Amino acid sequence: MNKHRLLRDENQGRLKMAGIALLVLTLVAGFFIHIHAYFPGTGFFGFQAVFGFFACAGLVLLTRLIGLIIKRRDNDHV
Amino acid sequence: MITGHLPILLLIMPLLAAPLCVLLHRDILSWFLALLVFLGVFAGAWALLGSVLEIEVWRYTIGAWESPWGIELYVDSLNAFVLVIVASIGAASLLFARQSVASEIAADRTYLFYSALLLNLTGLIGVILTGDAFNLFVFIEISSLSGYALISLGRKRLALYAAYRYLILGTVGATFILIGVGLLYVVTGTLNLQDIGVRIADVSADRTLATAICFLLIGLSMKLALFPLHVWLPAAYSAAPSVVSVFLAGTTTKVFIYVLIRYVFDIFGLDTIRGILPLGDILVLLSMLAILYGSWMAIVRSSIKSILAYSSVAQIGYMVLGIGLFTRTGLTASILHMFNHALIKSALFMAAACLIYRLGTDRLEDLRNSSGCMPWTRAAFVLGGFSLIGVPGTVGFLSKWYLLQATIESGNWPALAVMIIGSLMAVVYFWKIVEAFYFRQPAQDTGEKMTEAPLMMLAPLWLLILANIYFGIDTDLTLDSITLAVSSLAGL
Amino acid sequence: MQEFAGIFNYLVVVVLMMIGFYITIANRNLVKKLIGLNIFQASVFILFISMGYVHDATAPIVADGHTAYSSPLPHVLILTAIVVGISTTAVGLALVIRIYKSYGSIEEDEIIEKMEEVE
Amino acid sequence: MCSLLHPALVLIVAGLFLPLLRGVYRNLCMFIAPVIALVLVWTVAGTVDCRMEFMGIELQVLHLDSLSRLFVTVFSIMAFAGLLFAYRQAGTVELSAALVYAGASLGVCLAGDMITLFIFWEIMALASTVVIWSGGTSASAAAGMRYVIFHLLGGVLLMAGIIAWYHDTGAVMFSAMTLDNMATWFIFAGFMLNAAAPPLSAWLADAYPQSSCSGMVFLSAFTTKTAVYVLMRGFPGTELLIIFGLLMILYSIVYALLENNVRRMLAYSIINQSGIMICGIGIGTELALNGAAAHAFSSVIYQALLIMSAGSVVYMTGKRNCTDLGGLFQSMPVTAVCGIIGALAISSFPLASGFVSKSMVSQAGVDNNLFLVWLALQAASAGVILHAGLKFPWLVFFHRDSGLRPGDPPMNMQLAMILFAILCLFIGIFPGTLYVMLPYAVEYVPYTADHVLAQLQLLLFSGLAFFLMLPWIKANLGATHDFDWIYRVLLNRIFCMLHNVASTFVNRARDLVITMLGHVLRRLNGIVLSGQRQSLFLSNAILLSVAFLLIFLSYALSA
Repeated sequence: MNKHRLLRDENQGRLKMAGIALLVLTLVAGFFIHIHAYFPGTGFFGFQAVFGFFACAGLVLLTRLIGLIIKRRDNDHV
Repeated sequence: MITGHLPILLLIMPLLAAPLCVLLHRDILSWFLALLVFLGVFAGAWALLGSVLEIEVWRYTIGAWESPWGIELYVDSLNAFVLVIVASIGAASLLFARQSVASEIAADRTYLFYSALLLNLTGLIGVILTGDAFNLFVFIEISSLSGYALISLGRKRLALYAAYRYLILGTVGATFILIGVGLLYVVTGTLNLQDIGVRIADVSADRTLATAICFLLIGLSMKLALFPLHVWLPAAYSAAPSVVSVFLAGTTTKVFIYVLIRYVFDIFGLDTIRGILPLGDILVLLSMLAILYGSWMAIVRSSIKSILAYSSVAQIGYMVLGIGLFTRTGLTASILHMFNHALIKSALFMAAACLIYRLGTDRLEDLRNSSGCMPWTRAAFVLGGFSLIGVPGTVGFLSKWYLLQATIESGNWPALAVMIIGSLMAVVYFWKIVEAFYFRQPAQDTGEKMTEAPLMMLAPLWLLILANIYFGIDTDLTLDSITLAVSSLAGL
Repeated sequence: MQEFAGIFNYLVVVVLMMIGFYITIANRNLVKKLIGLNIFQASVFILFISMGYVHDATAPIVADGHTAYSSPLPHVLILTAIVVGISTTAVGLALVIRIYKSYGSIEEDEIIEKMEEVE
Repeated sequence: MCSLLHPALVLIVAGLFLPLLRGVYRNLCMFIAPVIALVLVWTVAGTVDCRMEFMGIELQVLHLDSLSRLFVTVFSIMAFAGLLFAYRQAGTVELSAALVYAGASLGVCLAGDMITLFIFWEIMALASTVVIWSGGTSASAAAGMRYVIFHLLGGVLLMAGIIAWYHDTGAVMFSAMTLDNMATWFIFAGFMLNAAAPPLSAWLADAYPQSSCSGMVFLSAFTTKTAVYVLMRGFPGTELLIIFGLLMILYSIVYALLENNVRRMLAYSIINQSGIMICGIGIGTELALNGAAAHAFSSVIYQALLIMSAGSVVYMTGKRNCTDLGGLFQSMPVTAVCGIIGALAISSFPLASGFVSKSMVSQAGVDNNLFLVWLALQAASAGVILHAGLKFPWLVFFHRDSGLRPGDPPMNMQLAMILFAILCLFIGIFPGTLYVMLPYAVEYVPYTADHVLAQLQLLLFSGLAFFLMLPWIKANLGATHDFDWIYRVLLNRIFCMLHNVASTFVNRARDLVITMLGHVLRRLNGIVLSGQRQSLFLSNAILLSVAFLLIFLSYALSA
């Protein structure tokens, strides 16, 4: 059975490149479109990007910690 | 004029019919006679309520001896309302009785069964209507003695032991009441209830009066199955023949709650009582325990009638709670719940009786094996259960509303908390039954499909269920009579 | 001494009441329980009768030489109460017979042992 | 009497009659009811009031204004699409209950007084329980039980509050309240329970995933959103709500991240979205309330879309854990596309409905100078990526190929999903259509170049973080303890312990009483009754002695 187009190795690489290009594009666009700073300290270049990234990373880490306490066996709910 | 003698007629009809039943001797004839009498009492009770709502009080003197020397029947909106409860439940259970009784009691004894049932009704009507303290005791014993006999007719031999226990405790309770009446007579020199009420105001609170009141209250509490004096009730209700459970659950305890209300608010008066003991606090405390204990035991039990019986212990707690608050709203709630609970419990016991009629058992375990059959009975049970847990649109909601209002008004937070917990516990035990009805796979497929209960049983069952809904929406009739009754009682 | 005579009946009532009550609740034999119940009720009858008694009084029939009459009402009531008590005993004994037939015993602990379900 | 047929009754009656109908009549009855409700509320202009009397209290059973019209609209649409999704797979009981459930939620939104509100509130609780029970497994029966107890607890709290309010003020009309007395606190607690605010939140994730694939679609829409509606009417601008809202957002993200079961994860995302609305209500300005209302409208739709998509996957594969799924986009293209549109909407991607509604709430935070609220809402946007926004579509439809090749679900399910996907995009592209329905006039413009760019940066870099940390996220997947542990495990243990202690105590007390009574008698008259200490008739002894005790006590008091 043929692999789906999106799953072939050569296309996987291209998808990754496209994704990275998109990220760069949104960052670069920040040079041309001024993002309004609603609160002091949030107006520097790429604030939203940095905030998004670190908020997520922080949440994952936090979850990791909490998960150590509250996790239980997989089918406890059933 | 026959209407002029309505109160005594109501009393005499079943009293005369009871021996007549024995003479008739044929089961179908005795049933028919009993049914006629019960329907007659039903019609008479409504007529009585109608006339009492207009003239307020009807004092019927027997043998033209003026009270307080003669014995009188005393009817006001309070006991006319209670009489309507008893008569309605009685009529419904008699309509229902024929097939259920035929399946549970030997054919050569059914006429005795109906005779005893008629005597029981006589006793209850007597308790409700009489205006004489000693007659009250006699009527209590008439209804109790026939009650013991009725309970002992249950299918299992447990019924015999339950009836015996009930007899011992019931007699002790009745004797307590007798002691109380005797001591009251010592203090006031009269046995006419209204007269006692008048004279008691002149009596300074002395020991004899206090003792009289205590004996009376404890005797009544035992009769109305207030926790912790309830021990006779669960076994008696769950072991009795199905029809007896239907009838007793809707009537007996309500009648004794009526007597309690009559004594506390009308005869003793709150001032006298307050001078003697903190009755309100005691009643509230006991009823809170009753709610918690009854609900808890209902959760633990595993057959429908037993669950319903313990639920009755809890529901009696709600009624007494309303009384114990000593407020207008509380008393309204209590009387309203008497009416509503009679409708609810009798309907539920009827549904249980239908199941027993077809399946021969009411154990939850066995019900699971027969899920899917008897849809009308089960639907009726679910609707009745909704009423029990107080879903809007049913009478149970009104009870819950007024009881909550009464507790909030009097700022009794522990009682409020207990009511909230109790209503959740009701959901749990009700759900246990529903789960057995609908949500369990049969352990083994017996192959045979159970048919629905016969129409003669389903019709009265659904009649009561519809009454549950009707009186939950149209509140005029019940609330009007109750408001009148409450405002006629002294001390509030 | 006069004082004591006045309350002697009531003392008897209390003692009888407690004895009857104790037998009713503590005895395991169903018939003896009924006997206890009867003693208990008898004590109440005595209570009523004593209440109606007035020292040096006579029955309430107007006659010369008597100024004090005792109330007949309690005595009349007790007649009714005795009837009620007898009925209760009769029903109770009938139940005991039925219990003996189906359980084969009138000892409470044996009955409970044989009970199918305690619910 | 009333000039308008009550829309709630239309749905409830249709639901009750449904089991009696067959074939085409059944379908007609089912689909026409929500349409009638929709027509009813849009053919009358302005506000409508209907009054009637119950228990001697004057009730306003119908009060239609712009806010209630908005909620009635979205609930009717929801009922229609949900039925479309469900009608061939679900049993009659479930469909019937769903119609009653939808009808009751309309009733809540149209209630002008609190008694009417409460009545519909209870019907909603019962009908939704039946929907959960229709899951048909023993797990759903048990979960339904816990659910109904929780909701009836909320109901009793609400009822107590209403009664206290009636007692204090003599009125039952439903209007804005402040949290300054017991009555309003009780009402507030009742509302918050339905809004799934912690610590009263565990019922949601516990019960919803146990319903059937179609049942959860209905469940996701009505209960929490009616709670949002009543909070909006009853407690606008209550600052406590901001704290609750933020708590809900954070709590649900953490739990959704830990969750492996697809439907449980989406259940937590319901709490997450409700948190945003509750924040908006807490801020309480016109813009914030508009935002909360708009967000409720759009979130009902995308939430249902996501759950339909996940339900289709579970329905077709029979698997419900993320780790068992993957690569399904190849054989379920429609489901995948619809799921992705839903995910875009929930993460408020520009051009999808979430963007135009959620940003109103953020903007309200900015206008009120609430820096932390704004920051938390931004973080919430980013956090959504971690569950519904990216984790759900990525792990289910892409990622590692699970080898499963189920087809798309039956046509009616696809149609329902497509309908909602189109609605999500339509609202996102033409926000004006939503804005005209809002209770207050809208001046807010969502599509400015800098806002779009800011949102894109935020979301795309959150996505980057997601992909970089994917191994860590997957390591966390599993079942977790929630507040339900308290009542499922702890309370159970406590009850067992109490039961044991109490029964031992009662037995001891009985023995003691019997012995004591014996002693008393011996002293009284010297009669020795031996060997009768342990009667089996003990229960009577204790109560009779209580009786005597009371008598002696009263004697002492009166002396």
